[in-house]
Amino acid sequence: MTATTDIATFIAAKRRRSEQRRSRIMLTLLLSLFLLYSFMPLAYLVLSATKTNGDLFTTFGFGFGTEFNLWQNLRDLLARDNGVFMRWMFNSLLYSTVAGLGAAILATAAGYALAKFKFVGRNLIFALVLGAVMIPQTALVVPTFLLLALSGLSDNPLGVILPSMISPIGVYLMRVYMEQGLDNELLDAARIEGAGEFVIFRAIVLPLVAPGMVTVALLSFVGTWNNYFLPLIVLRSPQYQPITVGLATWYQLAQQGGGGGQVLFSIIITGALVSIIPVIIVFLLLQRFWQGGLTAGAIK
Amino acid sequence: MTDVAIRSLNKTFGALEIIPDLNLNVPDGSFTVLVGPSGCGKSTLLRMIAGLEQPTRGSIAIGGTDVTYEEPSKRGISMVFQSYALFPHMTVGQNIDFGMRIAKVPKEEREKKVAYAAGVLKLEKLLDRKPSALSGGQRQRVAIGRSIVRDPKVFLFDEPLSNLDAALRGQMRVELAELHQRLKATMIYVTHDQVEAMTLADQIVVMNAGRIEQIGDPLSLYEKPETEFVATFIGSPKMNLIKTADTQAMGVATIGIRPEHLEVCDAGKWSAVVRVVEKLGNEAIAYLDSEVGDLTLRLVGTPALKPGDQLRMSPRDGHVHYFDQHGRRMAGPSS
Amino acid sequence: MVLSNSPAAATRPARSGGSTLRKLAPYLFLGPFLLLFIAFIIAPLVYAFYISLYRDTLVGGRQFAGAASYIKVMGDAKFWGGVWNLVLFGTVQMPIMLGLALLFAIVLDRGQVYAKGLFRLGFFLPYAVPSVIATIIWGYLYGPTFGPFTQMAKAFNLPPPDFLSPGAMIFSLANIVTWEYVGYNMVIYYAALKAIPSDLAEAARVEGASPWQFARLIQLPLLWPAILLTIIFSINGTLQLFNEPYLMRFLARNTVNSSYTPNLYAYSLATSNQQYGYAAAVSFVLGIVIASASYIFTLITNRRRPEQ
Amino acid sequence: MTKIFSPLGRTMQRRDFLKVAGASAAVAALPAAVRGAEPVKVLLWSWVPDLQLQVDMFNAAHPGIKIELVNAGQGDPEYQAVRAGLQAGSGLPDVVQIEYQHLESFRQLDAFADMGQYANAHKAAFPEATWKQVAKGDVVNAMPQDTGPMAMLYRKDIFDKHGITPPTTWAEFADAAKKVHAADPNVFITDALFSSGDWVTALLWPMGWKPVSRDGDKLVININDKIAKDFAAYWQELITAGVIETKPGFNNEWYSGLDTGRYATWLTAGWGPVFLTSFAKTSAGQWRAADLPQWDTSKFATGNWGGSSLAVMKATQHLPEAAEVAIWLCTDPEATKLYTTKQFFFPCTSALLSSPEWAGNKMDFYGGQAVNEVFAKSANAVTPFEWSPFQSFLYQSMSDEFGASIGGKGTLSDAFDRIQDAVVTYAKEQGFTVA
Repeated sequence: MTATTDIATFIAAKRRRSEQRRSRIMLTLLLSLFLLYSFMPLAYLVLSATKTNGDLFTTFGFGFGTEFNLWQNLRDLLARDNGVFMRWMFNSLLYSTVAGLGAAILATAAGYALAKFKFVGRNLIFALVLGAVMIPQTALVVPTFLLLALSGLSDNPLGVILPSMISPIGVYLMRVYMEQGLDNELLDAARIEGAGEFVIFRAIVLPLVAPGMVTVALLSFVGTWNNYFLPLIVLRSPQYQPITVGLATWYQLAQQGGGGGQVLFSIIITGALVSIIPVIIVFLLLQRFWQGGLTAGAIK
Repeated sequence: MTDVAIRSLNKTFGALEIIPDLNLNVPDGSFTVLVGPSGCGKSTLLRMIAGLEQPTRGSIAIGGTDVTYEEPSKRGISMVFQSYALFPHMTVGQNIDFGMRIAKVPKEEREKKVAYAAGVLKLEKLLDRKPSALSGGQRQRVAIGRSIVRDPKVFLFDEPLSNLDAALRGQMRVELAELHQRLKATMIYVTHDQVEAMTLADQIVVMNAGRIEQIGDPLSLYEKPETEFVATFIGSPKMNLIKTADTQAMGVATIGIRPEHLEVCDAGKWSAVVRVVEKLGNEAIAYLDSEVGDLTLRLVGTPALKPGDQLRMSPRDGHVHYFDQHGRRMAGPSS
Repeated sequence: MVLSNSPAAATRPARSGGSTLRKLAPYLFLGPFLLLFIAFIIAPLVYAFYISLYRDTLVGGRQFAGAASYIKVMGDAKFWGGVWNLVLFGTVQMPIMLGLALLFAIVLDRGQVYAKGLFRLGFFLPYAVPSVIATIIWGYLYGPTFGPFTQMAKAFNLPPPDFLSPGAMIFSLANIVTWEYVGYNMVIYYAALKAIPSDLAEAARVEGASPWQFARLIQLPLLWPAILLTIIFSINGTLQLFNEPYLMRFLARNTVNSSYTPNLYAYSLATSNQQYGYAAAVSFVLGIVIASASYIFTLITNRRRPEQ
Repeated sequence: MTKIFSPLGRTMQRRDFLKVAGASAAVAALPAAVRGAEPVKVLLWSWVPDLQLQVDMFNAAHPGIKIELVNAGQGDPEYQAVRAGLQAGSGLPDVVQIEYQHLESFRQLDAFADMGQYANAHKAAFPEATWKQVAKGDVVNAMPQDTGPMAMLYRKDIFDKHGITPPTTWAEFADAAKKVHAADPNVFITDALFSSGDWVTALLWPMGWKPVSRDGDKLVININDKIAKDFAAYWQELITAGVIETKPGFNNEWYSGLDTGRYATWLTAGWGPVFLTSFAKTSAGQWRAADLPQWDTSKFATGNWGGSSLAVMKATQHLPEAAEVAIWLCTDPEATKLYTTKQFFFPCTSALLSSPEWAGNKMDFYGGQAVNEVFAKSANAVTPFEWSPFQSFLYQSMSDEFGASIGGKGTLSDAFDRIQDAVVTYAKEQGFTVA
């Protein structure tokens, strides 16, 4: 090899590296633009939570107000309607956690049955479960409400929690997850060892599909936390309502003519900010589970 | 007496008959290998013996007791799976211990048995590891260890070596043979690899399409294959099958000659051209185009053959197998 | 019941209890889920279908109406107007949302950017914001007189944008939904991309494929099941749009009327109008529209599916 | 001292009440045996903020009755719960808060009990128009809790700046609208809340509009009559001229618009003055109240926007007690006065409307004007009005169709025609005979 080709290679390599760096910077810039877009409403929320009602609409949206009012807003928020906000947060947390855990367990058991057993009606049940994804919310919520009213379950948290524990998509994910990731021979081995079906489920299946379960639990947790329509219709007492319905009620209260209207913007904004913090924490803590579990469902 | 007796066994999946009607005796203390191509029903048969599948008809008796509908764990069997089926979230020790824990065996006894199995299989240092931290051979031994502690009357093996590399497979074969000699237990072993069958078995059951083609010891299968299928399935390279007008005139549908039973000589019966030669050192395999079709030829040592060479050959006397048009063995040409 | 259906049952000896339990096991595992599924999905559906056959009237109460409600939906301009709004919405919003999600997933998967983790999390974060709150926030941002965008436009002497006008509303709603779900879809794609063996990328590079060719010829086809999944989810989500327009109504009643989306329409039928039967029929027809849209889409794309 | 005649025949004086209230804790602690029996529980659904104050007062004063207060949602959500309860035949309260415009809808569902035997004695305590909202002859379904007579709040500074005197007629209002907008294109005389059916109704009300009325068994639907068309033409001219805004009210934009001088007036109801003070911080002191502009200066007439009543459900097992709850909460001098100071309700008893303490209250926010006097005057000038038996649907149609016309689909007049058609169709579907 001669010196000149050496230099040529060196220059070419350098050029390629600098090209790569340039494309890296360009792509980073592109994504940064979208990141700006993703963060913008959240930034607005944070900034607005520090403002008084008056500043909220008279000062620039992406700047601070004339005074820093965050702590006062928080105090107002927590004091409003005898501290019902914390009650809403607690309700959301309770409903979402129970629904998340319940959905994960139910979907795992059901997915296990569908993935690992042959039985009469298996395909019919699976088709029904998948078909359920297509049903519009209103098709169910209005009759659910009427049925709950008939059965005395309306304005009962169970009317929200129990339906939220049904996760057709969770059943689908767990079925796929187990078909791919759970070796039949493990179950056979356990049977040979004398384990009963429920021991196998508890001692072998559950530990092995835990990552998938976490994903389903997360999906249901977030789904329940974000749910608005179902609790809106099922729960009417403020002490049972979750944060979405509660905040939307305040929001509507602030938009209501005819007397009884109230100006609650700072409180709503501050409440919105506080209410998304738990979910964001859950996201940050359990972020890696999103990937593992979702892959199983997406690739098939 | 822990023989296994299978009577009129039938297994049907929907409209598909996997095993039409099967009778088999596995003698006490034997190492019986079920061998056959994939899909021949051998694994289904093994799983029915284990109790993991239910037969559609027929019965299975282990040690004289009808266990056809008995729970797997109550049949006195153990099973080693193709994938080893080690519980990934448990340590080696916990894996071996699992069945005894389920059966609520007292703790001291469990510990003693785990220690014993670990000793036999040289697993002492691995007891606290998770399966993912083991090599293929080690996993295999753990699976066997889990089998041993059950004190089974019958060991079942479902292609246990197919996930190992060639060298390890050879080594594990020897270990399994030693295990059999030590435990003197009845073993039923499923494989599609005829080499494993030949080396391990004292009784081979060749299966094809859910039927038993032939039962016998390795040598008799090799030397006296009852069917064309067995003839080609047992032995490597495969037996040459020749269909010519000559043989058909004799009332023989096919004649079979093992590659080592073809003799090269200038006065040979058939002429052929060498296509490929594989030289293995101690022997050489030559693939030929001949006037009676493709032939395989096995030669001792390193013969000076190369592609394109012309040669003639004939079958060695007394080593020709005759099959009728149903593929069944014939004593010899009928006329 | 399962056992006796089997033709061979009569010939079998008595079975042990354990064996029966194993036969029952799948039903026991499915049981809890099925129980809730039947109670909260099948039963309401059946009940909804039942009431859809009746007409609730203020005078005379509930009367059997047969298929009258369904026939009425077929010619109901409000219902189909809502569907049309969402078809417009979907044709704009879905390709943008899924396209961006796919682009970001591929870029992040290749790792040709700085601060990958920040982007991945940052894009995903809006999904943590309930749509109710997202709509409230964006509603403030959209303010045509005092919203921050208007403030900025005024500062630069530009004509202020009116996000709430009839022409712009569908895009403003599309923007909220896009903001919420780009990251979610991106994560699905990203996970699917991670599942593609890395030696494929190496093989493609050896074959001389450019990154763009690799994306188009290798990644896209392998990603297709995931893409199909997200599209079907999006079709579902789009046709069921409710929270965003429901809350946006408070800001723009002139634009978002009570039948702006079919779900909104069904809701106001059941609440303001007290036409429960008709609301149920509307929901059923919407369900059929969604199922057909998903099915037709699957058919079309399966035929044109990129070669694998 | 005002005496209150309760349906239970108990007469209580204010002083007595105060004594009892002071000892409320002690009363609550009294064992049931002392009172002879368990108190009758009356379930009350209401969304009035801090109503528990009045409820506690009631419970203290009535050892035999115990109100259980539940907030079942504001407006529509509560009504849906009531409708569901009516359908299911269970889960209903004894007393329920209902806005006036929805009383007729629930009467149509036969939801209310007739508490006339207890309530008619209080007829004289309310202005006639208010009483007519809750009573049909001697049949009384509800007690008026608060009302919203219409008047006009305006920015004195803006009017002064452009040399405008507060309009007393709609013609003057239109002139002022043009003048103020011409003087400053960033100022509109008002934001006309056409997407709010109740606001439009409140303005059509004094004109004698009878959208849906009963004629025996028949329903007479005259939504797009001459009155409506005149009204539509008037506002359409202002809209076309671009001198008013027609954005939805009660959102952040609108609040800011009122506070920052974008709108020079707010045509509002009795609850408006205090409500305005809660958000219009920068414009405090600049606001004044004036009478609602008139079509015909010869007879002063206004309408009502908002307010609600406490109705007794037919399903109640305790009609006398439920009636006592509704009556007491709406007539007790202390309780009703508390509405004006704690909940900032616009009062509906004649006593409060004429009380110097309330009516003469001079507020700094209004430059020391006693704005309540303006609204009290309006309260006594509210003309009778008849609500439709499906007011939710009517409001929704109004909201949808006015919204569409503001959004460019035809004129307001066309919108009235479309509403007429929709309502006629709906009424027939609902089994009414439409005259």
